Amino acid sequence: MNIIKTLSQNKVAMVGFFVLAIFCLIAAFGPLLYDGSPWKMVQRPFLPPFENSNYLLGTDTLGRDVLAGLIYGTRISLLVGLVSTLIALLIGIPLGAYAGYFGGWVDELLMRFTEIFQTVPSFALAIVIVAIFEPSVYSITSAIAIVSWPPVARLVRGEFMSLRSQEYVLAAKLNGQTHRNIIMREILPNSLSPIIVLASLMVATAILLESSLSFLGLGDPEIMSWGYMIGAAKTVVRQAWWLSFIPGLAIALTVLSLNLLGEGLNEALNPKMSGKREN
Amino acid sequence: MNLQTLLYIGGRLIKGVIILLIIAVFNFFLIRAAPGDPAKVMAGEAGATDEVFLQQLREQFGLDQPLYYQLWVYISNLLHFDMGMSYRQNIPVFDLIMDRLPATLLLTGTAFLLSIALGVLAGVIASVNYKKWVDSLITILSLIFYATPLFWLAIMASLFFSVYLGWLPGFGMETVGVELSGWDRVIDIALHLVLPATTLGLFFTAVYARMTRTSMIETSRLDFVKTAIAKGMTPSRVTRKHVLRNALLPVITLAGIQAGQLIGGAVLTETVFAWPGIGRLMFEALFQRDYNLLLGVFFISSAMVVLFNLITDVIYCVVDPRIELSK
Amino acid sequence: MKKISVGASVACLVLAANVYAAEPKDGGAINVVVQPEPPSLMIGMYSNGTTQQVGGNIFEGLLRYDKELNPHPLLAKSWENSEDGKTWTFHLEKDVLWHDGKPFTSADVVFSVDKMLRKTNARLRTSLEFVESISAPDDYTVVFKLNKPFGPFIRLFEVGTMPMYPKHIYAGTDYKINPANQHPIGTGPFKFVEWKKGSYIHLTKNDHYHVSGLPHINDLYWHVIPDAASRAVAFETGKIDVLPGGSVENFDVPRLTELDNTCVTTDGWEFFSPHSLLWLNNRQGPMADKRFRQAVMYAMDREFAKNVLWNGFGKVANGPVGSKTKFYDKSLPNYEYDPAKAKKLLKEMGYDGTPVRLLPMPYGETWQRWAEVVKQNLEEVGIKTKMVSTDVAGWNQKVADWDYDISFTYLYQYGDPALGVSRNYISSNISKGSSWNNVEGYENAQVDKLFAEAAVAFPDSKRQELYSKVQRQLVEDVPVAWLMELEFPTIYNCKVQNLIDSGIGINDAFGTAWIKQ
Amino acid sequence: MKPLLQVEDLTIRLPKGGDREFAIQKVNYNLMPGEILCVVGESGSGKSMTANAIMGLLPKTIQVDAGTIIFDGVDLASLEERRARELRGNRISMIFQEPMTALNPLMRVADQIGEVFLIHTNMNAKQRDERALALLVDVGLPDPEKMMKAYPHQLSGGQRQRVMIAMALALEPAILIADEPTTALDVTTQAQILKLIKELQEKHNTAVMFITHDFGVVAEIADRVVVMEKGQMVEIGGSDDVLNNPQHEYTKKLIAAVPPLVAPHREALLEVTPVLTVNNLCKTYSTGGGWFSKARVVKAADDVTFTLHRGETLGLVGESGSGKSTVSRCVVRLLDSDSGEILIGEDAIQDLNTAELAPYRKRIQMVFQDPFASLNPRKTIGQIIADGPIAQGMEPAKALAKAAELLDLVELPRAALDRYPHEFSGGQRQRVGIARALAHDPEILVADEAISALDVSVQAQILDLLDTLKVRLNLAILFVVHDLRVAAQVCDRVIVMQKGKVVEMGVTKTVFEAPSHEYTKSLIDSIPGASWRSDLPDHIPQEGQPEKQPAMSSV
Repeated sequence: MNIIKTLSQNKVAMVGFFVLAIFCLIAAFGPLLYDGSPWKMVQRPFLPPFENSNYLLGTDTLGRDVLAGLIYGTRISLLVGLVSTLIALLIGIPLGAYAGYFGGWVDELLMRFTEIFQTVPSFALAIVIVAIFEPSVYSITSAIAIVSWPPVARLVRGEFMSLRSQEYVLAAKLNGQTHRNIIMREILPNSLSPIIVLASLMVATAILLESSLSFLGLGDPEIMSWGYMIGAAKTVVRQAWWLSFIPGLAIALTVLSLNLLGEGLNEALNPKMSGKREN
Repeated sequence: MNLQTLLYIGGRLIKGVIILLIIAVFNFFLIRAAPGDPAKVMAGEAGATDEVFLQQLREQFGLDQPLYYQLWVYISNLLHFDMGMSYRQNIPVFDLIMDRLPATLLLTGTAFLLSIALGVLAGVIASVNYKKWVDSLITILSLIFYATPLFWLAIMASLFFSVYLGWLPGFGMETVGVELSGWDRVIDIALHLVLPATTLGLFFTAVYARMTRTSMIETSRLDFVKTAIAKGMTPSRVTRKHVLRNALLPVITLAGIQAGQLIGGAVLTETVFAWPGIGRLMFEALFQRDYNLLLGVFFISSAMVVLFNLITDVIYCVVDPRIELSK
Repeated sequence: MKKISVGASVACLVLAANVYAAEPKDGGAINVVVQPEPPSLMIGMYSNGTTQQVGGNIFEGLLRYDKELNPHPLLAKSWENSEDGKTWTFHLEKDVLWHDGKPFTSADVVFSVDKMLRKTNARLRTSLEFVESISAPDDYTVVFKLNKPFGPFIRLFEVGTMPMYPKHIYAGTDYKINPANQHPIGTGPFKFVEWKKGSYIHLTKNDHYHVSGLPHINDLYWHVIPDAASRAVAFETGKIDVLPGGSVENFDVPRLTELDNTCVTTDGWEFFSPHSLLWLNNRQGPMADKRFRQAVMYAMDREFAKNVLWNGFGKVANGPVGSKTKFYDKSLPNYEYDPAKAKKLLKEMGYDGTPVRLLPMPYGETWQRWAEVVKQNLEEVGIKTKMVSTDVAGWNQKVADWDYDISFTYLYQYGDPALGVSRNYISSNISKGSSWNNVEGYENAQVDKLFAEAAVAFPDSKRQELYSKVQRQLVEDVPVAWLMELEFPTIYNCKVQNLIDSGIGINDAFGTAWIKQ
Repeated sequence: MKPLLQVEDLTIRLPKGGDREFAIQKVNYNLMPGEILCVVGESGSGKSMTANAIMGLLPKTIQVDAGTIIFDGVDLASLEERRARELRGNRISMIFQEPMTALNPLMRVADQIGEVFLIHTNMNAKQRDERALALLVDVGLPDPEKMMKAYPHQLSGGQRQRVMIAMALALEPAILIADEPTTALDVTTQAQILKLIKELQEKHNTAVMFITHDFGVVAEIADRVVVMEKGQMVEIGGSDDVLNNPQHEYTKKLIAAVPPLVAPHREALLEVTPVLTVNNLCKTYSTGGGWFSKARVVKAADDVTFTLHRGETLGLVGESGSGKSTVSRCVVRLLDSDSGEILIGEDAIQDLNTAELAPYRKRIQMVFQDPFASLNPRKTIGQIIADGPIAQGMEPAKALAKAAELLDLVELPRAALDRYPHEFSGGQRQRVGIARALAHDPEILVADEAISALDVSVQAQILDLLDTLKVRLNLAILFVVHDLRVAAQVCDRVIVMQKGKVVEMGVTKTVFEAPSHEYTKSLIDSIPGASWRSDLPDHIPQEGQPEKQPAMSSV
């Protein structure tokens, strides 16, 4: 079961992969190659796209270069998406692993804890957290992470519960392996695939969340992000639709490609397309 | 329902209450961590101010008390179903929320049912035409709706249908100024409901569609489906009587989770469409540091989640004889 | 005794306001946007902009003010001032009824000013310190005795500052939580009907209004629409007739004003003449240096802001007093946009590049954009600027606790420097905890002295002289960086006639407005 | 007499990339009215293909390539779907291997049976229920009224299979196809179901196509036999001929691999040194038990006592739920017993904590049932075997070297060391499992159903291997097994368990020839084809040539 191979045969997933790759490249090198600050007022406001070759995508409400904004935005959107997902995994995996592996009261305790976070409406919670710790990349990222780890924990828990009674795990016990070893080397590697799939979708959700927050005016004012661009353009959507359309498109594309990739991974990693579902 | 089931539900409710209390405490501290003294906010809004005025306000809100005492007061009030007064509006929080809750329930409820109906339908159609073009179409569409930011969709929708076409009202919950009653009113509200409910629903429709599809395909590979075919049934009957019902089980679970989340999750839609729901109430309360109100909204929406989870479990056990609630 | 002014009737004022207009018609309803939803309609208790807008049509003050800020009769039909300017006598309109049918008398006036407002209206409280006593010799006469001839006294009677409350409802109660606050009772042209929280406020015609023939409108709906775009949509789809100033994002204004059958006016803000400025925290960092503050003035392209962000409405401010406010000095020098000069000044003072925090005003898109523009301007002359983001609550907190370097704000001037300007510069007004006094921490004994004298100087010619002096001094010191005299265009459906006819605009507009069929 | 069903030159092609081109190729056989035709073969022999083709159960990707299936003059292979449907469940019906999953969990029994009438007849609801009830009586289900309303999960495996049969025979079909209908059942239940099928078949004179891998079953019920190997039909004939006088090599090998039901005579051990002693072991499970519901308690091990000696193979036999697995897992401390003691040598280990247990882990090791689940798919064979010793403190290099030797010992190529489990067949994996267990040089080997997941021919090889190893390493083996034929062959002594209790214990020969306990008797009587191959003496299967080298696809 060579994942890369199976995946590379899945055209749709590959499309997603390449789109994503392009965005990543832009995020990595765009700002270096494309000079011009996204904040500098360079041209008359509301310059439509494809009119001025210097500012291909036109200018925004203050006459700032949209393309520049888009390029810088790519970086931050992806960064927020990835980092928050990473944090969520760092919280969710251990919790789920311990709950699922040891079961009993450990499980009870950890799951109640998780339940609390699942009970508070997540978007509302995110809003409050960001508002309270003042909008900044850090607060936004952590807020997103905080509201998105519970599904990870539940998924991992489920995986561990089903895997811990697998015979090769029992064998490892009989070998006198330590719990740590069993968790890290026997069970975790075998529960990775659904986690990877979930993660890819989480990044997508995170990017959406970030944009939603910025849309509500809870973005980091120091940083040009797609969400900010839409938020800033929402009031002028009537006279300059492209200002919200372009970043909106960017978001949709990224999220879409992430989902395609996720789907692909899912089919590659568990061929019976056993759609793992949380709790 | 036998006694055991009732006992189980009772147990679940008790657990739920405990969780809610923990959440209440958690929120209490979370919100108190916010910079910005509510008294100052109100003072700020009230133009020029001075210490005397601030002190008045603080006393009025009991903010001059030490924190642990405030917590104690809050929780004990909560246990008497008293959520306190809204700082800003001098009205009991409970009234404010109950004022808004119906609107939210109407919006989210409609969106919810809409999305389930559409989503499941789409999912079934897709799975029946597995790997055919219909399938790909539905999959792609649902992916797209899943990927587009909700608020963006909302703005576009209100622009297009309300402004350019002028077919539907673009904001509010009912036409104000004209006194409507009976069916006229219902229809009026229904019209106002269309745009927000659809935009909110579309996202979840996508989710359910994908979920149902996967689930259907998995189920159709199970043994009892073979049995059904061996009985000589038509494919459509196999799908309806055997595959669908079993495939819906995971969908129910998911639906349960989201039903709860929807209550607090409609902030964006409510904002764009000026829908007078509690999502917005919370948003406003947050920026006015109307602690009691904010806590209230959180509490209610969390309670909703607990409730919905329980309902889901009950439904689940009704649909699936294998599940006994006592387990 | 000589009468200083004798009131014409309000009706005259109306005619004066629109001689050209056709004969007013009765009837119809007007839909207005109210943004944000007010916390309460108790004007004078809450001075939120929207509380004023709605409440001003329910409650009334003794006087009204035209666009030149001259007083006109309302609840008081006439008044006179003694030679020494220390005694003011007001003669009230007879047979004025509260919305609950009870008669309005001098007792209500005394109660409102002496008891209730002293407690509830912080801003008025400071001015009332000049008032020695308030007495009611008979049911329709009220006498104010001042300890000094307080110049701006005659401008205190606007409804937002000194509304009349019904004594028979509030006397002896806790004003803040009196149930009547949810169902206000005033003497105004409109009566409160219902307030659907989060949705709309409904007022209806007061049939027993004391000015004969008014109001023309039957119903008044104030709609709560939280999203700016939706508000614009609402106006376009005809759901909304009036967009009060500042209720749509400025970026929408040009488009909306171009819609046919749409009228726009910037009138109706004269009394407040909102004055936007940057608070520079004089206490700390580079802001402590006058040259730095001047550099900031030179660095900012305020014309750009005016044209791009405010659609050319308003006027670049060149001093502490707004041009529409009394005792404004036209001859003041102006700080032109001159980055080079700014750089030079910074060099002189040896600015070491210490970054300064910029606190935008959390009042929506325009202000956010403006902050971004200023940030860009400052950085272009080499001032490291870090944008701090915050919500209303955080903003108030930070400013009130002096935890900022540069912060946006705007202040009402209330028609007279003694009411709206001095509070922002006199050292006696430095007190932590409020976000509306001298928060920049500017201290200048001479300025204090000048303001103090000017407030009580008599007659006006004397005041003018003193105020000119103090304005020059301030413009030299730049305690704060003045931005613009804001003008908030009111956009409305042209069928609405005679909408704005006073210096407080929308706040008491609808009593005289009418709809052309 | 003219055949009811004629399969002629039937060829079914597998999709590209399969391990062979055809699922079945040029299969020819007839099904006579009222006969039971057994289609025998190992997994992957394509024995079910024909049946699936008949019932239209072939996956979309697999199509009939050539040949015909003639039934009543029509060719089912090419018959249009609508007409074919009219036959299914009506003239031809089918029952499946997994009673647990073959019924719709959300539908009452009555409705599932009723459905057949609903589709093929125009009975009204009342009539349908009556017929359904009658059928439930026919298939001998207890308390039929109650059964009608029951949901599948409330029935035992055997009962479900009866329901399936009732459903299949509802319209008295001409042909009943039974695809491994008893494989998933316990031996006693199996006997009953076989009996039932035979009865009904005689009663209604139905022709039965019975697909199985178990020659015992064949011997029990078959009139004629078809033997399949890798999609080829290698032999066909009357059951007696095929069973007792097989012509084709493959058939011979298969039959030889079936352990005869006579325990060979075994020399008693010279000196008896107890290596494992279990005294009064008790273990109860409590399932459920929420806040308010009270848990139901199952006694999985009830006062179990026995001793295992060096060099001895002790069989632990019983049906599912008898508690044999529980006991074995308590013994290796994968489960904690409630009471009683477990001694390795002289030392009681039942209460030791993980650390204290470590030294004993080396001495007692386990071989698991499922060769696919018992190896970590993410590790190389080398790691899998070496992990144990490393965990016990041996340095990696040495451990790996040892792993290599162990591979020799279990007759696998050393090349396997850095291959991954999925590259090996079931039998090979089981060898790896054994090697892993031996890596600790244990004294005791617990084999938990170690061969039940394997095909007969492979079973034989693994049993051989275990036997050789036992002798060479002088191991003591606790052999948990449900297949009494196997037990009879490999065990010195056997313990028979029922519902957690030890009902009989003794020397294998004695137990099999003169069972003292009723339950033991019934078990032995239930063994299918008990009469067949009960006379071959001391014939331990040897012919089975070792499996071919690792196939690069997972089987």
